Amino acid sequence: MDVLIILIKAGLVVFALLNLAGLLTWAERKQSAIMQDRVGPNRANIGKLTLAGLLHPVADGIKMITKEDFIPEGANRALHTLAPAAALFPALVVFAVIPFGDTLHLFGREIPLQVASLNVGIVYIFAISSLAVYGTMLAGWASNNNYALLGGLRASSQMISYELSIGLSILGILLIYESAQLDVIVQKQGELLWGFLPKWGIFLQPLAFLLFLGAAMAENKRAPFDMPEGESEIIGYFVEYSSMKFGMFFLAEFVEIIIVSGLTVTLFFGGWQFPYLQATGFVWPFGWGELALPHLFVVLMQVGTFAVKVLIGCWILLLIRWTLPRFRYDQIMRLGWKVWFELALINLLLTAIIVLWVT
Amino acid sequence: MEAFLFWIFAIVGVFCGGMVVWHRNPMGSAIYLVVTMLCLSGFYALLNGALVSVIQVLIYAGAVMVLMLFVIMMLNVQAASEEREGSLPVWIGAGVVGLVVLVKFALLLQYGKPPEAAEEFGTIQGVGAALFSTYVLPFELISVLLVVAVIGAVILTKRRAL
Amino acid sequence: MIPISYYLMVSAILFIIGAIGVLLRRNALIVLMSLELMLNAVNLSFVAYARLLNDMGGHVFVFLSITVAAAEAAVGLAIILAIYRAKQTIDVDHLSLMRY
Amino acid sequence: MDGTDLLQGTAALVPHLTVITTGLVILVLDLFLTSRSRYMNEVVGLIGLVLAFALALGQAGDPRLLFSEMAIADNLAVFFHALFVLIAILTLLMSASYIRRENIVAGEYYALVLFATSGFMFVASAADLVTLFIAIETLSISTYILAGLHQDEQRSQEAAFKYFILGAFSSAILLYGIATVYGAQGHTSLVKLAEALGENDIPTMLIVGMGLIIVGLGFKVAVVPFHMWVPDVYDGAPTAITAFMSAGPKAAAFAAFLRVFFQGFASPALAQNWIPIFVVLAALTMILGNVVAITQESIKRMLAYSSIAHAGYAFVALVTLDQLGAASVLYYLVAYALMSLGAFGVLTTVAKRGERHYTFGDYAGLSSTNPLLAALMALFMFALAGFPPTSGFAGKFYIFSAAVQKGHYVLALIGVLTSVISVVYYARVVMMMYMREPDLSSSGPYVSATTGTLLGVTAAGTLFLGVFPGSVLRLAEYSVNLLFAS
Repeated sequence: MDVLIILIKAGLVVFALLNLAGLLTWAERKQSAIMQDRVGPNRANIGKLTLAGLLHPVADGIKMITKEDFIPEGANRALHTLAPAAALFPALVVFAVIPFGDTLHLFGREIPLQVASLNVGIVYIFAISSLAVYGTMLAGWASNNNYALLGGLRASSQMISYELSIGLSILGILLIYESAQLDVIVQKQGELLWGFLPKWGIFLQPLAFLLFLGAAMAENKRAPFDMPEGESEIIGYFVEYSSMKFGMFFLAEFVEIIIVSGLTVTLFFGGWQFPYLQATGFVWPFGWGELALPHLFVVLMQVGTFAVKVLIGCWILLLIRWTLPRFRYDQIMRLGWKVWFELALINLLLTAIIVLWVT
Repeated sequence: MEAFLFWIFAIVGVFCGGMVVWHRNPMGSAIYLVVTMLCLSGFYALLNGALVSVIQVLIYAGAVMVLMLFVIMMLNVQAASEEREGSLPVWIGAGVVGLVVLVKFALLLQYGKPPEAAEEFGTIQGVGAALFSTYVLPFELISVLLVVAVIGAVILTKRRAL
Repeated sequence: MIPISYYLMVSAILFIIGAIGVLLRRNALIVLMSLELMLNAVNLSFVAYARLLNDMGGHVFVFLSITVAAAEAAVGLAIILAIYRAKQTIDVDHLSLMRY
Repeated sequence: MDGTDLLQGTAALVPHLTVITTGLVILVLDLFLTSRSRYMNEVVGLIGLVLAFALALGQAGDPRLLFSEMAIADNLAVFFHALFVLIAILTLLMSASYIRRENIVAGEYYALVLFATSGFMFVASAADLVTLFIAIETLSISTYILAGLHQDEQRSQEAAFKYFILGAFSSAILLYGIATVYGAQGHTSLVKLAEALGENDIPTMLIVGMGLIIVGLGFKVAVVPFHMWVPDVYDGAPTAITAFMSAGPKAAAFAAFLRVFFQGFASPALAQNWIPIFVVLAALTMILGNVVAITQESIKRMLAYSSIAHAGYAFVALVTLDQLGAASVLYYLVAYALMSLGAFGVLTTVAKRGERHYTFGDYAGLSSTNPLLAALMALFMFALAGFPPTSGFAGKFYIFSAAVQKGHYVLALIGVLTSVISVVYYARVVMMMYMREPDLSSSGPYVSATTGTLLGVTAAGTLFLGVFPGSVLRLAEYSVNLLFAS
């Protein structure tokens, strides 16, 4: 029974991730169209039904599946096939440790709304996301194409460089909440600072938030960090891919947006915490009284809060992607090693000193 | 369940370990080595070593092997040797010697089933407490080693202006 | 429950495979990978013993040995790169000094 | 473990920390030096090392366990620390003009020498197999890099590679041995090991682990049959580093042997398992090292094999497992470090820029072009061969008498016979220098002030140790006392 519940939760998470990723492709095109004063996708239809272009992701999916699957001559077939899977897999399993709600009491069972509560949660995230680089490296190498190889090298060195900053910036969070378990971290973000301010990560670790967001965007390889495969100008590591294999790279990119947003929300914006909402209902600050709410309603509200926060996060990421110009490659590397890394170190050091001083 | 996972990891791990040594192309070897490391990480998880299991993935699969792949890509050594390195009799001989050693070793091994694991066994707290109390000296000593490795990696690969 | 001996056996098998690789292979990169395989095998032993003894020490050793392995890999790759630049080969047989 | 423990531990490790800090200072300082002020590297290094030497001597006294029994501060450690710092000082003196001539990056070079030295020192003060392993790795990785620092020479990089592969291979075996001992005993403390193994049965797995540790450390000491890396690595590495490697890591590995086998595995029940192995290893090492050395055409390679042979002599003393044996190992290590550094010092000057002149022919007529240098080289050769009144004779005398006292007559006989064989190739160098006409087309070797100092110190030390052997031997006996206190 327990296994069944976990499987259901995992299935739901993967289902939500993949669908949201599909929707995001539409959102991105619409968003860019709005920002560039265009109409955006509006042609795909069933009869007269266009749904403001919402059918485009479906059409794209059909197109991807039915296209010719091409493997260039002299390429390593096995690795060429393995690469897209290696890119998509880490993106999908990272979400396993992100809690999307508090414990649900249903039919006398306690169901934590999280696929797996690991003691080593944060380290697990580091570990899995460090595997993401294999997809790009293998794709670049296995294509038997010099441009793809260079793209793969660019992409992987960028990812390796920013991985350090991600890790170091999260360590500050780990120090403050004294746990590496993500559900505990979110739990602790429900506490109040000075009686009214939620103890969200962004209030306690503002610098870490900026560093994390920047580094995570660089990990994601999207503008302004899209040197590895700038669509319009630079040939990237998956140039030799077509059909659904290309689709998997594409999907991985959008799933990663959701992951970045989800992690940011979980670590810095209180996860599923709604301000002042406790397990029993609202408890207002300054002794302004309480508002009791039924359990199911509270849980639904928490899950809803998490979903809304994640969606807002995704939207902001899209905005950034269409606003900022692209960095030059040497600028990316210099920023990563000479600014981001040092700032993250300083942040960690300061946090450690303050934590030691306070306790 | 544990037995099932153990045998899966054992068979896949040993097979891939063998392929690391047997494969002709460094890239292939590297991929097999990554799989072996993931299997070992699985073993660690079975042995209640949550932290080492994740660290194994993080450092070995995520950093060391990535570095290795990076160098393979940079050198771009295509399927290096056409014929098998070393003659077949040598390989078979080495295999036989290895097998004999293993059988001898197996006969010596008499460790039974493990006891119930302690409360904090293998968690971040457990490992951290040991690392920063009893083993703090080796831990600090490692930093010298890392400085040395950094110097070495930089100085050996730096192209000097002549 | 699987007896600890089984884990140790897997560890020994991997160690021997790695040792054979170090001694017989001629491609410097694969030799390096075989070395990593040997160190990995030792780590498995450490974790298995730690479970048997219910002692955290074994996990700490794994920690330290992983760090050592990473440092060794970095230095080894640097040396291989330097040799490749000078000779355009990483075949151990093509190195004049390399006769075991 | 609380704050005072930490402070006490740190205080006892001050010599190590001084060496490490000096290395870091040089590393940073080097960035600010111009080619004219480059000598500051050596100056800072020497100041730091002399300070470390003084601080190390100040640690003498009762044995203390530090950092939850991870390290130990006792007289044995003090003796080794002094030796290691001395080796580092002499290496610095040898390197000063050498690396300028060979165009080797100075800052990193000295920093690595110092980090390696700190590794030696931690080996000597290790009270736990884990500390021992990390320390051995620190010194090994430093020396791999140092061996490859001669970037204009491909042979140097190849030497680094070969050293690296076999060194890492042996480290893996050593680590497997440590894992097995850990599994058999439940801990890795050398101190507790000695106590626990007093009366009880010896688990078979412990013996397996011990065997693996012998192999792993055997590679580091380069006893036959684990010696195959030595000739090529010593040959390819920069000569100053070859000298450093023949003295430092070798002495450190012997320190490890003393710590592990004289302290940890010293109980009689265990000792009867490892002593026969040691006997065979020592015999093989002495025979092979000396016999193969005869056939060498390059003096550098000849000295490499001679270094293998000398490891064999020192190994003879290890089989005795008594006070005289341990003390004679210490004495021999000091003596060999001085002889070897001196001989390699001569080599660096004769080799000239580009390091091409290593054959016996290059030494033809050295007595007429540079009589003093030839005389010093002759002294070192006689010392290595074991003629009185040099330290080489006294060292061998102590070792063989320790072996005879314990009834290892065959081993002592092999030692004496191989010493006689060794005269052949050492005398060949002397004959070359004194009996042949010089090749007048090339200029004589240039000896810089620092190298001159080095040669003077090592020659004086070799003679002093030979004429007054008791002085150092008494110190050595005093240092090893505690190993046999119980």
